[in-house]
Amino acid sequence: MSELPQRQTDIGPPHYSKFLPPVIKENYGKWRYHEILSAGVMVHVAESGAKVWTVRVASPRLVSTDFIRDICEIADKYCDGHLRFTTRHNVEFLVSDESKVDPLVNELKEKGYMIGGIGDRISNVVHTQGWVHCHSAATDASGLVKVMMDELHEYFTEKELPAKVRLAVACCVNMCGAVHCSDIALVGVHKTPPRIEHDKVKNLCEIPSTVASCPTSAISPDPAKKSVKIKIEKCMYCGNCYSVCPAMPISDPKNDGVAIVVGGKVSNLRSNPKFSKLAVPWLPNNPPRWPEVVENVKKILNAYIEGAKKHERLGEWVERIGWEKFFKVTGLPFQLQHIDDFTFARETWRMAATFKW
Amino acid sequence: MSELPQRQTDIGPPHYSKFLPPVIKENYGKWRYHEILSAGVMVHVAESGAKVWTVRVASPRLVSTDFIRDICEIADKYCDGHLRFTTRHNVEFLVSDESKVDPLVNELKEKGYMIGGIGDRISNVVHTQGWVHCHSAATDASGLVKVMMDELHEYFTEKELPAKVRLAVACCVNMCGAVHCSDIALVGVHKTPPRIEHDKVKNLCEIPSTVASCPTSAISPDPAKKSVKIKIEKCMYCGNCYSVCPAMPISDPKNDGVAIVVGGKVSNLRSNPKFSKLAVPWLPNNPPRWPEVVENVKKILNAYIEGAKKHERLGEWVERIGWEKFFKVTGLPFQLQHIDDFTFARETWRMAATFKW
Amino acid sequence: MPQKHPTPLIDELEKGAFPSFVKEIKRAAESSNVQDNNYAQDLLGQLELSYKEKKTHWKHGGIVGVRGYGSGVIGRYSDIPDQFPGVAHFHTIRVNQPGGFFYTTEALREICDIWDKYGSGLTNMHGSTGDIILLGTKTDNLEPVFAELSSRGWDLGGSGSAVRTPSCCVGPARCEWACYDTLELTYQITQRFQDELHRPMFPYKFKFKMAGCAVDCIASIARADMSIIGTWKGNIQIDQDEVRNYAKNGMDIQAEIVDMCPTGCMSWDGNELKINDEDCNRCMHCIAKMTKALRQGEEKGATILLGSKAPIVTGALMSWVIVPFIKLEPPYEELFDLVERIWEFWDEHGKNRERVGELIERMGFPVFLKETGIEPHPAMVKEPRRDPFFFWSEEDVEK
Amino acid sequence: MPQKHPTPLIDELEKGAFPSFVKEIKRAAESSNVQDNNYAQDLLGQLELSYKEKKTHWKHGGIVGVRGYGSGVIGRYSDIPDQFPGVAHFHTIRVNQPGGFFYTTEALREICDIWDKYGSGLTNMHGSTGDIILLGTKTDNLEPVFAELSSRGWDLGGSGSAVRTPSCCVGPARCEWACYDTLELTYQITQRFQDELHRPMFPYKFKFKMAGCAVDCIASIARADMSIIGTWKGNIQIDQDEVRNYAKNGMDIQAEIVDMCPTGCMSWDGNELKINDEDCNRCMHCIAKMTKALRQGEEKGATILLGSKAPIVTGALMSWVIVPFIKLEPPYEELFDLVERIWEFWDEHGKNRERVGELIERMGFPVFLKETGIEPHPAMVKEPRRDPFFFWSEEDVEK
Ligand code: SRM
Ligand code: SRM
Ligand code: SRM
Ligand code: SRM
Ligand code: SF4
Ligand code: SF4
Ligand code: SF4
Ligand code: SF4
Ligand code: SF4
Ligand code: SF4
Ligand code: SF4
Ligand code: SF4
Repeated sequence: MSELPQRQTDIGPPHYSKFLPPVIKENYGKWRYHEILSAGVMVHVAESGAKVWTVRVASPRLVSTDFIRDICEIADKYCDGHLRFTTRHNVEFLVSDESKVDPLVNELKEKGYMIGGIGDRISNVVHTQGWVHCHSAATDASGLVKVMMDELHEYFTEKELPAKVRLAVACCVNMCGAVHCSDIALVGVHKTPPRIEHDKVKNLCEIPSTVASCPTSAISPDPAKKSVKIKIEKCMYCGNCYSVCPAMPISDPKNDGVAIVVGGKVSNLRSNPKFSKLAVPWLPNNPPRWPEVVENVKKILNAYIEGAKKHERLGEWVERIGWEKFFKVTGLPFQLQHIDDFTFARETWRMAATFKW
Repeated sequence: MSELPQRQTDIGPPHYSKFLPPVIKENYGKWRYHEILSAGVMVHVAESGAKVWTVRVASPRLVSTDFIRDICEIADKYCDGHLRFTTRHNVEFLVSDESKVDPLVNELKEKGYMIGGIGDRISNVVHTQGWVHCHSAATDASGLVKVMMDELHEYFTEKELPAKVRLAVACCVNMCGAVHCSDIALVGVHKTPPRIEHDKVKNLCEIPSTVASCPTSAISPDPAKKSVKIKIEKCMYCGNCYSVCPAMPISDPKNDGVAIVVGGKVSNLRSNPKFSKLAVPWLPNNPPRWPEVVENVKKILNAYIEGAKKHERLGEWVERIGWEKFFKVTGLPFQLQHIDDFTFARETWRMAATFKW
Repeated sequence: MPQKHPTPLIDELEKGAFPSFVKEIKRAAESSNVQDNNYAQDLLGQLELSYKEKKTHWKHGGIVGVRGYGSGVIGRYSDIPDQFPGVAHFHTIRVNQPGGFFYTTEALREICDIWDKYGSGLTNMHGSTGDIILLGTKTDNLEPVFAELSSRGWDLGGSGSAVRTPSCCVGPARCEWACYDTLELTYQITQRFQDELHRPMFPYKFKFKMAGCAVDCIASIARADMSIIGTWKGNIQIDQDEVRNYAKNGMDIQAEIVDMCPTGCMSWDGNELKINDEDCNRCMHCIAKMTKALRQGEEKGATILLGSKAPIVTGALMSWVIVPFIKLEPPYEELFDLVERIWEFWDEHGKNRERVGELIERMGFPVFLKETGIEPHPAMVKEPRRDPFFFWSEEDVEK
Repeated sequence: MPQKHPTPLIDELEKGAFPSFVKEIKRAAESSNVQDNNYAQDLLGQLELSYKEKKTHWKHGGIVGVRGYGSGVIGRYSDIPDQFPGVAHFHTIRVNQPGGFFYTTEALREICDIWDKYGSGLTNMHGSTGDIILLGTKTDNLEPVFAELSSRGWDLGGSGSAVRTPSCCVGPARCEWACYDTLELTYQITQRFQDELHRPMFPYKFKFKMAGCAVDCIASIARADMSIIGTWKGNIQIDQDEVRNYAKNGMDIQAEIVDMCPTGCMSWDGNELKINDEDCNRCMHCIAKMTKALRQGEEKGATILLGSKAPIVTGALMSWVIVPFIKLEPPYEELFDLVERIWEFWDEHGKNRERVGELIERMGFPVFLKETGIEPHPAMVKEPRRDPFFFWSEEDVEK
């Protein structure tokens, strides 16, 4: 370690200006409009007339340093050593010279990169750590992303949709992805309460904060055992106690599974941002390819494609036709679990005599 | 008391069929359509071609037996001894013979009855007991109805509105009227916490249920005094404790007043039934004619008349233009009290970047 | 009897166009029909004082009633009986109104006569739950009034933790849109639950309101623990000639009907009105505005909704759908059975002063459905839950 | 290095069209650039086991970090280290990304080189908060990695009860709709709050996300305690020729634009597009769909919203408006001042693990406004409260 350089603290990240391609620096804040040229290529035109072409490729997000070196090599060749990532983890090559666009696209294709994600399509999937890195995961995130996108990749590379469809995956209800406001999203869920490892509680957990962590007040102290106890019928398996107290593992391979939520969005276009709502409460964790999950996602997506108007996001479509119709056209069963019995109960029950048959 | 007849129990009300006018009995369930002929007259036409004319007159609801005798006399003359009341407390004369309609109308006018309330107008005001009969009243209901309707009576007798405008008055937040779902409604409110008459608590009140009655948990037992205490800063003056415990009077002549809520409806036409929302949190109790209240009601009604489309209820108009615009066009000040900090807080805060300047 | 107390403030409320309740009180105070004018006289005096002091002068509660009943009378006492002895007692009697608020003048006069004999001569026609309110008498007169009324076929309405007097819209009696017989059902419910109406034994009050269609002229969705709202299945029946008549007579069908249809399921080409009935949510707008041209679908019934109430304690509730469609024909056993299952649930779990809607909110709508044996249906929700937290049962879990 | 563990299950995830993360792990497991391939090798093995057993094999937590910082590293340990010693420790390092996620290849290679030397050779580009995630190393390597990174101008991001790494949309760098400089503000916020970012001292995490306009390409309204969303005042600028061009090129302006405008404030007669700007709520739909023809109003600024978070514990929150309009130009003192007032409120009242949005919900939005000195404004609510229960202050009451 003798050769270590002098550490610095509190310097913050490098200033972005060091990394901007020249065309962007010159036209910073002065863009005029853009045009989408294909599923993976768009051009932005500045007031000055200057143009920058963007070529977007998919990334699995969990990438090796060699992957990064590969894309750097390409960026050196076509983009004077500049590139960026998107907020959904795609890679964007920024080209200021029109003549380099086609060669870049060709080389990317040759090398097997997946070009697309621009416009009214499915873009990359915001997701989380899963079994690759998290102690809390009820399912694997990267795996679910892969199997979904393997099925849906044509909506990334070519096929157009009524509007953008944002997918997300979170491996537990902490929802480190954007699951709670996505068009279609998967979330790993439990179906059984945590187990209490009484001998470990006193070392690993603070009893009052463990008790306080439970949203349904299912947990109470168990002074005899110097531990806690759970009122099982109150537990809704959220796992928040496990976040606070490692001695309360909740994972249960037989019963952990995947829920599908739909209809969320974050943009303000047309309708307000929306929360996702529960479409399928539970599907089995069936790795490596989760066929039940993929099938249900496709069912929902296809119903949307069939039914939505141009520019209508999935949630907007459902709200137009009504949720009762959503269950009808998708054929998904409506279950007790769909009915809110928690924070938004009042808002979501049908306080009206109107609904569709 | 010797002459008292034999009492009966659990017989229920008389069967309605005893009271139906013949034309109604004959065409019961076989009406085909109706036409509104004027503000106070409509005709219903049966499948059979039979017709019944309805002439509606306003009632103060709090009426003397002599008032009832008066209308009975009229009903005898024109309606073969039949009449009905509406769900909003108007009187309806039902005429089966067209030739009697005009004479009836004329006689009613002569005698000073107010004919109207049919169609897109203001009808009678659903209201409550107030100082005339209730211990809980923060204001008087009948008085408020009277002063409002004195100003608005032309909307009962002639002038048309974009749609029906339903008014209501409740003398306290128990809201025995339909205030919580009315186009424009008044409700008596308090602004100061209850006073505790400690000496009376033990005789009049059950401590646990008094403590439990408080929605904000502001009340706790005061064992020393064998009474209760209130955390003043938590009290939102709902008066529920007083309903349960008479030793906690909350009335406060200086600070009791009237709130105006608007935009509710119960019908399912077009939009779902809606709750009323707070427009003016407090106006002074200024009997006998509450000029501040009347003025604000008119302000709101006029803005509605100005802005609404045909068939649009007040709440539908506000939702179309947005509540921020409502405050702008009415000129009502927006205050901290308008912001929900209770049950519906999440639903009502603006979780969107869109609003109007 | 000349006026006992000067009333300069409330005299102001005799002025103005709208009929005056003060004038009515004065009529009762002066009427020769009324046996004891002191009620109304002292009411005037006490009311004047309330107007002056801006506060009520009624004492809190006081349990009075008629023998064998726990409900139907609201006890009320003046807090300054020395000043106003006429209203020292001023109890109201709730008389169960006839369905649809229809009367013969004979029946009304009968009630007036009884009330003039034993009470203030003041009434509310009607209370906002629907009762005939006889406004103000003393404790000693309660039994006589009841004997007089009940012997003539009238009974008391509800109060306290009981079934409250059911009420309904005018329905089939004079309305073309009634999808079931609101008057008959109201009568049958009232009769069936006489015991529950007169003898409070619930955690809190329970109200029924019957509306013949989604127009809801009885405000059932806002003011009844159980709201029964008529509806239909099948296509809206269109008379195209009448549609064209409306257009001819000046209706802007595009703007007033088609553009206001909440589901966007209508279209109008200037000649023909089309409805995509599959998307219609039966809101009643188009039918109400074009009653000659449009009629409801042919299979009639009702939607049952549960739970509405005023805002105390945690904000108002409107009733929500628990049974999307039910045929409502005598003897209504399916409905009564449902009501009883709901009450059982409420009895078992309800806290004191907890309305059934509040209870379901506290326990969870799914729990309610499970315990009452009602199948979940998408019509019960406007949208599914947003959070990923929900319960499973033993049978859903793999061991 | 050849594969240590057979991985039949996850090998299935090398198949299919979409780029494979399993392939990436294998690359790191085999790469000669990576100094210690055991990390990735054993990750493959443990992941295969998770796929088989359907459960995670990571232990809960474990506090590790670099000297002087309380955040930036997520400690992670295998629960079966004997089987997979390469991932016995497998901590992630969060490196604060540059604004807008722009890089030079030089900078990226530098990071790769450091990571290959001290870590697994695996990364997330990027974490969902925005950091560069260096995925997996052992405790002993944390200080060296940090020394290498920081000496080259990189610093760690946030974790724990601290400011989390702020992030932003591409904004003015490559977007015509940025109403303020999202990259610069992100940089300035990050710099200003370095201490709060590296040394957790809040009740819980606090995230900033900067979106240049209401399109919100950084999902700020759903995923940031403070969401700063660009907007404007003044009329939308219309180039009618370009509007007609869109029409000519096949856009159905009525259906796609006018009918989809949420406020109904647009009209199109086939030749001219009109906007009643007074009614526009600046949703961005029309502008986004007709970027050549429509431009935002000229007075640019932002709306500040507060409070979004994931559903744990009582359901998700989206951020809501607390400042309808603020000009955002360096040195941003007004904004920083506001942030500090908010943190003071949070510090004073917040419970452990209580996000600022949850706190405001618990204490009441009005209380928050009063204590932080923000004036109430109708833009803060979608609608006013429904219940008639609300607080007054001493000064509102007559004594
Ligand atoms: C590159 C990126 C910003 C960045 O800093 O990285 C970006 C870039 C653009 N977005 Fe975005 N958006 C980006 C994430 C988002 C997000 C955030 C997210 O998905 O988590 C959203 C919100 C999604 C949501 O509502 O759930 C988003 C919702 C939009 C929309 C609104 C779509 C809608 O109808 O609701 C537009 C406007 C449009 O498509 O007409 C838009 C438009 C655009 C434009 C056209 C803006 C411009 O003029 O440059 C850019 C290219 C469009 C495209 O990709 O189709 N962008 N865009 C992000 C690309 C992510 C990706 O790899 O796919
Ligand atoms: C007589 C009465 C029923 C009864 O059993 O007594 C009644 C009778 C009719 N109502 Fe009603 N409604 C009656 C209370 C109501 C109520 C209840 C209330 O106000 O508390 C409502 C719900 C109000 C609300 O939504 O807040 C009500 C909302 C309607 C509507 C829906 C208006 C809307 O656009 O939302 C219609 C349809 C229409 O006007 O086109 C309607 C239509 C009708 C029709 C046309 C029905 C018919 O075909 O006979 C009747 C005459 C209309 C009129 O008065 O303009 N009636 N109507 C009630 C008269 C009360 C009064 O004295 O004014
Ligand atoms: C007489 C009447 C008002 C009127 O002038 O018409 C009335 C009068 C009283 N109501 Fe009511 N309520 C009356 C209809 C209502 C309605 C409307 C309805 O039934 O359609 C409501 C709103 C709907 C609901 O049930 O929620 C209503 C909601 C309340 C509440 C709040 C209940 C709740 O759960 O939120 C209370 C408070 C209580 O129960 O302690 C209450 C309590 C009272 C009491 C008994 C006062 C009390 O705290 O004990 C009032 C007696 C006043 C008096 O001295 O005469 N009253 N009350 C109505 C009954 C007349 C009738 O039988 O026809
Ligand atoms: C790495 C990352 C997921 C990813 O794969 O990208 C992540 C990973 C973890 N998150 Fe997260 N969160 C990550 C972004 C998010 C986001 C999205 C965002 O920031 O935009 C959210 C939702 C927004 C929000 O903040 O609410 C999010 C909401 C949570 C929560 C729930 C917080 C809440 O208040 O509801 C927890 C639970 C907790 O704090 O105990 C959590 C906790 C965790 C922990 C630390 C697990 C734990 O319980 O201690 C995870 C560590 C996983 C691991 O072993 O690496 N993470 N977490 C993201 C951070 C990367 C980065 O720095 O760039
Ligand atoms: S969503 Fe849950 S399991 Fe997945 S990374 Fe976040 S905390 Fe871990
Ligand atoms: S899993 Fe959630 S609901 Fe169940 S005991 Fe733990 S914290 Fe409570
Ligand atoms: S609203 Fe309040 S004051 Fe008025 S009658 Fe009902 S309980 Fe009494
Ligand atoms: S008035 Fe309401 S909030 Fe105040 S102490 Fe009584 S019950 Fe509680
Ligand atoms: S609710 Fe329907 S059926 Fe009853 S009176 Fe009103 S419109 Fe007619
Ligand atoms: S009843 Fe309502 S939803 Fe159905 S067609 Fe008529 S207006 Fe549309
Ligand atoms: S949020 Fe607005 S400014 Fe930022 S990239 Fe998206 S469209 Fe452009
Ligand atoms: S920005 Fe939105 S609200 Fe404004 S005119 Fe365009 S579409 Fe309409």
